[in-house]
Amino acid sequence: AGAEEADGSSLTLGYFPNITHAPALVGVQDGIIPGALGEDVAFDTRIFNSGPDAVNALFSGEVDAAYLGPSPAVNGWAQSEGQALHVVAGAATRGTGLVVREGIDSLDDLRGTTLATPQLGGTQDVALRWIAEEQGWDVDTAGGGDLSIVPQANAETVDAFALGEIDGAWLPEPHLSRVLAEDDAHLLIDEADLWPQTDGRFVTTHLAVGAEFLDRNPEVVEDLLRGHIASVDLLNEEPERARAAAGDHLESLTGARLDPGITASAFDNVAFTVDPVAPSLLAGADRAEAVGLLEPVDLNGIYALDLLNGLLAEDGRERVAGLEG
Amino acid sequence: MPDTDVRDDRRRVRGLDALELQPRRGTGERSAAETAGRIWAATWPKLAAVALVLLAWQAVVWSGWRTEFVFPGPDRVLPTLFREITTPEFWEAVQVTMRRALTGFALALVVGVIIGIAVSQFKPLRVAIGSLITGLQTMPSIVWFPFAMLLYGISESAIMFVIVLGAAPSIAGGLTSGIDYVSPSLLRAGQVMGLRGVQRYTVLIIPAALPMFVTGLKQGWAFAWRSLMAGELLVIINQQNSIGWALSQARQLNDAERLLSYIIIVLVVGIVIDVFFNWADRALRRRWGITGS
Amino acid sequence: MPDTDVRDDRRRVRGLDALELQPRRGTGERSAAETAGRIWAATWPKLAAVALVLLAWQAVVWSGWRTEFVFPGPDRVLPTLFREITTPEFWEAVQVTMRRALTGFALALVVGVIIGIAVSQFKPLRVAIGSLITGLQTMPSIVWFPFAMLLYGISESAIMFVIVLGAAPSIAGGLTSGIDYVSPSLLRAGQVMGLRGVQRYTVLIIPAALPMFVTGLKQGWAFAWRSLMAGELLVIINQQNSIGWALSQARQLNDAERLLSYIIIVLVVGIVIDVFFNWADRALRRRWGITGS
Amino acid sequence: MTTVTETPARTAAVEIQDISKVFGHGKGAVTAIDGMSVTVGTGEFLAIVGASGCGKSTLLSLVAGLEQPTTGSVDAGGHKVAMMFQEAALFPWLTVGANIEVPMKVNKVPRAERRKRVAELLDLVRLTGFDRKRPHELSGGMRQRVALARALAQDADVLLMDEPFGALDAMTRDILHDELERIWREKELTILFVTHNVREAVRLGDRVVLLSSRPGRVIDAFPVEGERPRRIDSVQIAEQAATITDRLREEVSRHA
Amino acid sequence: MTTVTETPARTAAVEIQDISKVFGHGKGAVTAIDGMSVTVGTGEFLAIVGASGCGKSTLLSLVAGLEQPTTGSVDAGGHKVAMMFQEAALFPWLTVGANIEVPMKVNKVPRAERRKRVAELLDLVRLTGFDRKRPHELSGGMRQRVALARALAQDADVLLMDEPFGALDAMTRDILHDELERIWREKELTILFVTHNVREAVRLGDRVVLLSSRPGRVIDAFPVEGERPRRIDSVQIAEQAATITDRLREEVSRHA
Ligand SMILES: Nc1ncnc2c1ncn2[C@@H]1O[C@H](COP(=O)(O)OP(=O)(O)OP(=O)(O)O)[C@@H](O)[C@H]1O
Ligand SMILES: Nc1ncnc2c1ncn2[C@@H]1O[C@H](COP(=O)(O)OP(=O)(O)OP(=O)(O)O)[C@@H](O)[C@H]1O
Ligand SMILES: [Mg+2]
Ligand SMILES: [Mg+2]
Repeated sequence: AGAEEADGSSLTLGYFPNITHAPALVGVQDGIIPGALGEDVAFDTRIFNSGPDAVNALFSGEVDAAYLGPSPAVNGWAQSEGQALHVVAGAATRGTGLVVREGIDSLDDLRGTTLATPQLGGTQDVALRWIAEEQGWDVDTAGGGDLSIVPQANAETVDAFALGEIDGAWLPEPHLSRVLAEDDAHLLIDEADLWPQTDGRFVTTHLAVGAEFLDRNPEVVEDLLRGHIASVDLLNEEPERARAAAGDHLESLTGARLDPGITASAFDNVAFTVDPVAPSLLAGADRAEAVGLLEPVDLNGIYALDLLNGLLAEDGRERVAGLEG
Repeated sequence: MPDTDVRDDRRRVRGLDALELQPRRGTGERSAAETAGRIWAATWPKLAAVALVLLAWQAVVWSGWRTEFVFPGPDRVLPTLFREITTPEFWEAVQVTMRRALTGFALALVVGVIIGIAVSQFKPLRVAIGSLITGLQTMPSIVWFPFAMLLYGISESAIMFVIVLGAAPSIAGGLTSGIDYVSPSLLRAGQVMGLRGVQRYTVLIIPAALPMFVTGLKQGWAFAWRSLMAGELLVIINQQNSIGWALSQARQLNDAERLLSYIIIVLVVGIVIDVFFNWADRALRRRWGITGS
Repeated sequence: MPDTDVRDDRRRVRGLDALELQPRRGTGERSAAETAGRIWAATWPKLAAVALVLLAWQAVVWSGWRTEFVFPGPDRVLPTLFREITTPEFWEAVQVTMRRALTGFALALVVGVIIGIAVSQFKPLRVAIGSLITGLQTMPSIVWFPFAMLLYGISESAIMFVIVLGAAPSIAGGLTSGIDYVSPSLLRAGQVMGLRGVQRYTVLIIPAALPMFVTGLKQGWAFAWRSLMAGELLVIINQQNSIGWALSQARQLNDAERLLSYIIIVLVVGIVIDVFFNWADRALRRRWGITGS
Repeated sequence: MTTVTETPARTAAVEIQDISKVFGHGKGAVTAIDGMSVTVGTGEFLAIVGASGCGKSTLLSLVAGLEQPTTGSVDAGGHKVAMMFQEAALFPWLTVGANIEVPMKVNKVPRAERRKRVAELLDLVRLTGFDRKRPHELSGGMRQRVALARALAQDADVLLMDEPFGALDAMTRDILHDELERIWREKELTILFVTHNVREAVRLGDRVVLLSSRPGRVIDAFPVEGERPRRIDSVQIAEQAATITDRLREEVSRHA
Repeated sequence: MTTVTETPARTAAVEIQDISKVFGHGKGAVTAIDGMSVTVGTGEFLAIVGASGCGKSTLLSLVAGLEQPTTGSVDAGGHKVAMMFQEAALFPWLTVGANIEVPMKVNKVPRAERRKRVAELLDLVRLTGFDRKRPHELSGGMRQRVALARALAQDADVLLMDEPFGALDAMTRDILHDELERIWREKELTILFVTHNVREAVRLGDRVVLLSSRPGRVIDAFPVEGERPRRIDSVQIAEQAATITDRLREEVSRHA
């Protein structure tokens, strides 16, 4: 679906082969999303490995909608000065935390250790730096200071932890469950504990739509949202069946089935909701600013939740809140 | 007459001595035994190498240097490998990847040859973009993807674009070097005979530059393949699995067994292609009268 | 006497004609004007190329083909570039990367030369691992990381390991090809003169193989640099920023302006290195009496 | 400046006027040729002799247009020029037959015709049946003969030959002398023939030009008398050769 | 099967027994040499003549150990063998001086000594002052002379020379004949000397061996009479050369 032909006759959805993208996995596997779009809209998918690639694809109109983590969504919003995309729904919350090796039992023990985060300036990275800041530790972006924070890819982190190269890592699922299962590690901080203001919820995955596509084809986006809501509901109402479907889809994408134990534990740690938990995005951006990683970004307008709220209202459900003011 | 016979016998005996020094030549067609011997000579070192590697690998694993799920031994990897290659999906992936590799390489070949000739022909062009070509070559494929996507969208063409950008410089570079090193006496001979324009290239320059060109092709293949792998791991196109994607997924999931399986597969592909290039190279050298050391 | 003068004059006039055909030789030292002319000839095509590229780029941007945040023009990228290169951090990053590149390449050179000579010397070794070398070359750097980490942890050594694995095969391959194509008549001359062992290599084989070897080095550099970029974007080591890291960050943040800035920087580095290789190549050809076309 | 510009009656095919050739720059410069003028008539067989390194090959290169004179001018009057180099300079990747075909391909000779001429030429140089061999499978003298065949295949008006028979035995050389003379007659070629064998020069040449060394200049020119075909072992040739050799010896010893 | 195994009184330096050499396999096989036996005495100067392509270069390669005979044996009795190839085979990346130094480096001659000998040898081949030039800056004859200097620098007992003076003018060749003869005398070398110039063969050789072509065999051997140093233009040499040339001519025409 090139940018030129955004006439609503087709929709290309991007997502990752990852448990936190389960609404997409289930929705595609069980035909919920294509079903919601109807016969007239050609549905296509693109599977990405990383957020920036997906954002790039949104930028150039290669995909019309994509499931994204908060950092890529914010970056995309900031880089395009608010022109490229809108978040139309939440998809998943929670599912990250700081795992550390045995012997580190309190925050104070972290001093002098080496910890990994998935990406410099990413939500997990910001969370860890935020904690360090609160403790009054001196940390820099190049891995130095009282606490050495090294950004590296999750796969590398898992290996590095197993080899004793690092003392802990702030990881998303399913890497989190994997480390917990395979190494002598324990969860020091569940990220949910950092978000008392949102009842422990914080955004992990969004559904974002290209701004132009949204402008021209609101009805297609509405159908997409319908499918998305159905997928999320399925995940919450029939977890067994939905998880099996997600697992099947993952296997077809990655060629391998994850260890069932790890999958189960990962699913348990993630919660699926259409609420984008807007305050957590705002607070995350504030924290990033506070630790000096992000230029001030005006997130006003990143959410376009009217369609979602309309659908929720149809079902008589509670509205979700965006950023007001 | 008896004297001749004796001499003949003696000659035969000496001939056997000579046989030990080098393959006996000029004795009519080669026998089946000889052919078998040659195949054996070409095979045993490879088999020995494989056996040695497997043994060493297993030994390292048994030594308990690293835990099994970080560094599994052949006892675990080989079954995984076998399981992989017996699925039809695997062969589809191989097919997709090989098709991309070959078309991409063919494209890179055309582009590389045109650029190589143009650069070695026009001096200002060489000064202007000669170094740029190597510059492009040093660019990691990953940075090309945003551009590829801008130009072609997420499509096969985008992957082709990255392959061409990766491989064409090597091919062009090999050709340019080859052309630069064409013996001046052959160039003079060509000039006197009135070779000009296209004919000058087809009859003289390209054949004379072939040895370096083939070396460039080999390098170009390696670049093409690496670029392809980098491209395939970014995104799945048209729901088609591929080797690069499988490799990256194995890595993402820290699935050491599958990762090693796919490494072996990539190695095997690389070796098969190299055997082909070597064959071309040897044929070339035979033609030129340069027998291998 | 007057007759001779007339002839001399005529000769001088004809000499000027000849000058137009080719640089006048044998007329003592070159004048400053000539030197300036040569520098100009070596520079203007490059400047023209840069100007052309910038113009075309800006034109594409002005045409509104893509929005500015996807594909910013030079008017936005050049200031960003300028801002980057005026920070001390940038120069530290360049220093870190160049140090890694050069040490890695030096290491790859040693390993490549040893392997190249060993392979071209021992026939069974060539049969056994010759193709494996190309096989290794086709392996994307990404798959080496788990091994690098297994062997060296998160350290400079891990990056060196990846560079060597990337570059050494090219260097070895270039050397092997070069050795394979040494003219048989020179080899025979060497044999008769009793060149053997190390001396055979230092006096005959290596110099004779130099042209292809240099081509291999150039390719090796490209591989080394690409592997380094891939290595640097995986992890920050010892709190050191680097070009590869900056590149990957720009990509992570979808920051097209910084990405393009760093692409330009990588290109410039590549071009500078290539100029060096070209200089070596030309010196070589002058020695061999092969004057460029 | 002893420039001998003896112009024969016929029209000039190659006009070499007051040329000089300097290799290299500055201190390392070598003046290979200095102030040489020669006029070669159409249909003339000019033999050139001179000490080793006196600039004979350089002269032929200048005539063939492979190098530009530093001063002076060379004018081959638009004639097609073929050259046989001192080294055979065959294309190593082509068979003997294909090598000989190259100039015919340039001249767009049809395929069948090419085949025929290759066979004829190989026959001429006494290498029948060698057309599928590659240069590296030939002996030095054979390669030289293939180069001769290739030069003849070019169908040029002016033929430059740089020691073409140097690597041949006396017998084969005699045969090729006869053949070359015949072709020269039949096709009315103009030939510049460099040789170290003064007898050979007298055997074949209409005129023998003697060059001095470092820098190369024409120091003498000897018109050759005697009806063609001459016999190389004839007394007349021996006598003339002796005269030229004496002159050459004088020149070389003047330099040593 | 006319194998001439004329053994001179002195002990053998090179013993060639009943060798044959076949190039290639199957249908394309070429028998370059078949059933040849020659014994070269220590200190003998053996000249070898034969038609182009008869296997002279191949024979020298076999003696030098560069090729293995298909049958038969070649025994150089442990002597050090130097060879001057038909093509100069200089290392193009080295200067003339460095080229001549190569065999001395092999023999571990000290640096200063090397320099001195290079100057001497260049003087010998009349190329004084050329030591900093590169091969591509030399004329064909000059390259041949550098190759001669390099071969002499090897300090071998047995010297194989493949048409060493083919690209030289008569005068330079005469000088080098004298020099070669002097060195041969002084160092008591054994020399195998291939040439197409029968006079040269008679001028230098103790014995002239005549080879037939395809396959190469020894068909005749002529001991050369006459006190040394002989003059190449002497009547005696001319007569002997005529005899040998006649024999050669007979042989070549028998083949044609
Ligand atoms: N490319 C070159 N660079 C420098 N000097 C050169 C070059 N070519 C030839 N010369 C010099 O020019 C002179 C004449 O060389 P040329 O090859 O013409 O001699 P020649 O008469 O053909 O000798 P020969 O009979 O030995 O072949 C020699 O002194 C040689 O050193
Ligand atoms: N490498 C080879 N492969 C095939 N045939 C060869 C090879 N080398 C030589 N020959 C053949 O062997 C024969 C003898 O060659 P050789 O070079 O010994 O001749 P030669 O006596 O030195 O001739 P010339 O006087 O022309 O140099 C020739 O017929 C040649 O074609
Ligand atoms: Mg010459
Ligand atoms: Mg020979």
